[in-house]
Amino acid sequence: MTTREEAAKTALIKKFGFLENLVRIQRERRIFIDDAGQDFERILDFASEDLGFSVLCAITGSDDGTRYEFIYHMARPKGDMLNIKIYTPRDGSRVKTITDKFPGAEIFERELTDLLGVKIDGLGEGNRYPLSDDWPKGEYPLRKDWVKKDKKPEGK
Amino acid sequence: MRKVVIPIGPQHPALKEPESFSVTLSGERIMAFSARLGYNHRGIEKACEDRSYTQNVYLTERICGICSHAHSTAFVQAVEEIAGIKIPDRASYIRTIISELERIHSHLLWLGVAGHEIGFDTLLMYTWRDREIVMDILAQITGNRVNYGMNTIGGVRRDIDDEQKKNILKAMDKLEERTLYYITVATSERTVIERLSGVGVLPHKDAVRLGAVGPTGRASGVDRDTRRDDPYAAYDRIKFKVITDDHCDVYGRTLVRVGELMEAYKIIRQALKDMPEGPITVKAPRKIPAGEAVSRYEAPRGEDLHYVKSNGTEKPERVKVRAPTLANVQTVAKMLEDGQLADLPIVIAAIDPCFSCTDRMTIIKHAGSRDLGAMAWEDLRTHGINWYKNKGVDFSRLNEKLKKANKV
Amino acid sequence: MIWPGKMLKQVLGSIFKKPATTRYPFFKKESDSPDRFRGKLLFHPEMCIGCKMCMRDCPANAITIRKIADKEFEADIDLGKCIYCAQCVDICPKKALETTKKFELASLVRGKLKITFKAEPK
Amino acid sequence: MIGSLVSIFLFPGLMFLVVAGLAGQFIDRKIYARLQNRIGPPWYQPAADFIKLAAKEDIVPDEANPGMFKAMPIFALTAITTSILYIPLWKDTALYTFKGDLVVVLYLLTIPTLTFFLGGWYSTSLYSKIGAVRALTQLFAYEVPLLMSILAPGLLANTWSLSGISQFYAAHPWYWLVNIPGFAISMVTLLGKLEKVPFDIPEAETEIVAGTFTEYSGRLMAMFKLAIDMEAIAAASLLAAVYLPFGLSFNPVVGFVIYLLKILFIITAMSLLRTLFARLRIDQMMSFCWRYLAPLAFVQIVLNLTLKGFILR
Repeated sequence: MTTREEAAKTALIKKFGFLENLVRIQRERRIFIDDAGQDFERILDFASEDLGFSVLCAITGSDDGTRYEFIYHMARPKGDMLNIKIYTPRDGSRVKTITDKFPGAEIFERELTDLLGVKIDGLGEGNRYPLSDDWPKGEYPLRKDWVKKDKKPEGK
Repeated sequence: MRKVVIPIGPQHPALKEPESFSVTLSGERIMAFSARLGYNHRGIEKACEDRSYTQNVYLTERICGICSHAHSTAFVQAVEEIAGIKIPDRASYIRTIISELERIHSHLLWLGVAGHEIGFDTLLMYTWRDREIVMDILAQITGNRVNYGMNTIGGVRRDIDDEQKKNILKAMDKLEERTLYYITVATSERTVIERLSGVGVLPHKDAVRLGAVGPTGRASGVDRDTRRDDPYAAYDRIKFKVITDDHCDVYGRTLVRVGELMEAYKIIRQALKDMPEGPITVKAPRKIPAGEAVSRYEAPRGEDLHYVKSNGTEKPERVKVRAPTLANVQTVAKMLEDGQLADLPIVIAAIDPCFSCTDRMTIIKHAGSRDLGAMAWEDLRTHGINWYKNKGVDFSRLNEKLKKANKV
Repeated sequence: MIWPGKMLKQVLGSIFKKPATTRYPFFKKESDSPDRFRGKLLFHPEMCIGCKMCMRDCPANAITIRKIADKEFEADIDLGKCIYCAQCVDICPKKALETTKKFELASLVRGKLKITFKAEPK
Repeated sequence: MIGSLVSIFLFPGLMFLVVAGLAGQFIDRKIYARLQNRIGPPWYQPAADFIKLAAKEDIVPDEANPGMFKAMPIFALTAITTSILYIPLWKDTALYTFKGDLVVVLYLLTIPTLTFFLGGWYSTSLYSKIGAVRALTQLFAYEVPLLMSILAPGLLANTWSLSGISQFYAAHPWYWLVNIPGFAISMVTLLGKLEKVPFDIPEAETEIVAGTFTEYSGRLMAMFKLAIDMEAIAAASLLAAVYLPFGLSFNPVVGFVIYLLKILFIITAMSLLRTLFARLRIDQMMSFCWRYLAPLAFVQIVLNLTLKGFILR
């Protein structure tokens, strides 16, 4: 572990006391915040503005069976990555958009809407991505309880 | 003047893959631009969840045909990180060499496509002829021209022997000479400069704001390169320059790409020289312990990011792929602001879009029965047969033949 | 002023060069199938021990090993599904599978893509 | 009567033009391929393409004006076939000639471009319309330098009849050397007329699919393609008659061979030119034609007038 990661960890804990046991340095250049909770937006602002994690690489959404997990992969231009996780319950899942700070996040958020069926507050109208326009309503492929319905017949 | 909206795609000669853009024109000038992505969605992320890790290496490799090594390496790296596998030195050098060979073939391909988009087919034919050199080398080392199948969890599958080493070095010399020639052409052929410079401008500020990656970002002065910033494989032991440029236009992107070609030759020579002897693979468990990892890789088109989460079984819990084009495609609208229709193909091509990487999932359900007055496939077929029948050409015997053959 | 036509010399030189393209189906280059080429699979029934590792690892579920008698196995390979990654060749503990250099496998009839390697009667 | 019909439909009219057009297309494609280090098509490829296209169904878009849509390819073919009758090919007189036929031939050769415009416009597809407008815009760019540079030799010969020009240069050998700058300008503008790289803007496939021809298919498309090939031959014949007026006094067979060599030279030069450049944008094409070609053509006219005024008095 080099000092850069330690410094970022210390700064995060200093600013947000409850992160004490939630910040994890997995390896060189990889920092995880395991649950940012309610303070997610403030942590995101702090990380991107004060700590220099200014590049949004991607947003991963996944379903672990009981709740949805969102990981915001933030990177410093010089290589360190901060992965901020937040969780929402499976029923009536809502997340606030971050497109006002990161305009490039739009496509990742649309992907979450399409594949996980998450409501993104503040995301404007637009083309859907990546599913087709005639994709049936209420089918969200990345949910764990989603099953493929009409499988292509084998061989023919 | 009246505005018209013209569709570019899903099928259009300028696009090599199906993707749909709609462009609002006033005369030749572009007033608005919007993209509809997703035509290449194949469900790979979902499919990864019910395949074993070994199978997934080959599945991720097929996310994209051009940067296949990029995706499989990124995936394998993440899995190795979770399992705590340290791959042998020789394997990481071989991964580096293949990844640079892939960059060479991808950039040469791009140069040809760029030539074609501006109507300079001679450049296309010449660069693709020279690209055959690197394709042959790749086929020699890995056994295939694309989808190399080189990676496996815990190392690489094939070694590079001395004769191949010699062949690679010979090919590098030849390609270096050719690349120098293309640099002269790109920087001193009047018609090429006219078509490239000042076109598709992406100012530094916007490149940072929209998160442009790879050569697209570097041509706008964004000094980011995963190979240097977050080294993987053997890149931490290799000296190379990160090429940046401040032209901010398509011309700049061309210069960055040809510059990277020159760097790639140096990297390969260096890697071949430094490559240690030893094994090329270590044994990997079939069951990967629970954990998660983010892996980054500098693909020819920019940073490729894989996130893998495991749950202690043979199959991953979640695989997330962020291909470089997804980060870059949002810059196109900015580049086309106030542009001309004639520049549209080259501007789209200049981010070197790879839409199959971007989309990853297809429709498993049959397309809905929207009747837009279009003909269904069967109707079209019947219509075609009848039309030829009226002309006196009858294919029904051919059908019988085919039926017979089908029964056999 | 930069004059156009920079490629003139190279272009004129091409007339005296051998064309880089070939008349493919009539003439084939040697580099089309190098030594490590992964083409159509070949199965040796006599070497198979029926561990079915190949079936387990095949990313495309293209191979099926069937037991027909004691220690006798047959393999069905669907060339339409096979992605020619040769993982089965690598994983096979007895080297019962190998790749060949055959790559022109297209067929108008889907049935022809399914091949069966029969065990020779002992 | 029969003689006229033979010359209109067989030689040197329609049949000859069709054969020469297909041969010209083959030579162009073969040379283009060889310059790009490719093998290129076999000799029967253009004919095979034509037959294949002609065997396909003609699809007329619902929205299109069927009359105009179908008539345009025929108009293009007719205009080109007519024009060849006024051009002296291997003798110093053409089949038909009258005073001022040079201008008529030039206008007949403009008609194909107009038919591309109208055909594209009446097919009502967006790509076709953009292509049609581009074709017309381009016409305004290249037509002026082309006209000026082709009229210049006529000014020197003091006649605007093609046969007259041939006779003048036959009588005054070596004077044609004066017109070489004009020949170069005409070659470049001819690329625009025939819509070839770097001036293939109206049918730039990566931008607007096939431009004016997007909606055309089957026989109509075959006719348009043939018209373009024939136009290449007719225009090359015109250039040969105006700028390369030598070797006309031999017997017909030798004269015909010399004529074919001239056409071959012009087609080869065009193939070479289209190998070398990237496609220009329409605005770049306009400024190139008006800024460089038109003044140069004007210089040629001034040169010829001066020569005529002082030396040939």
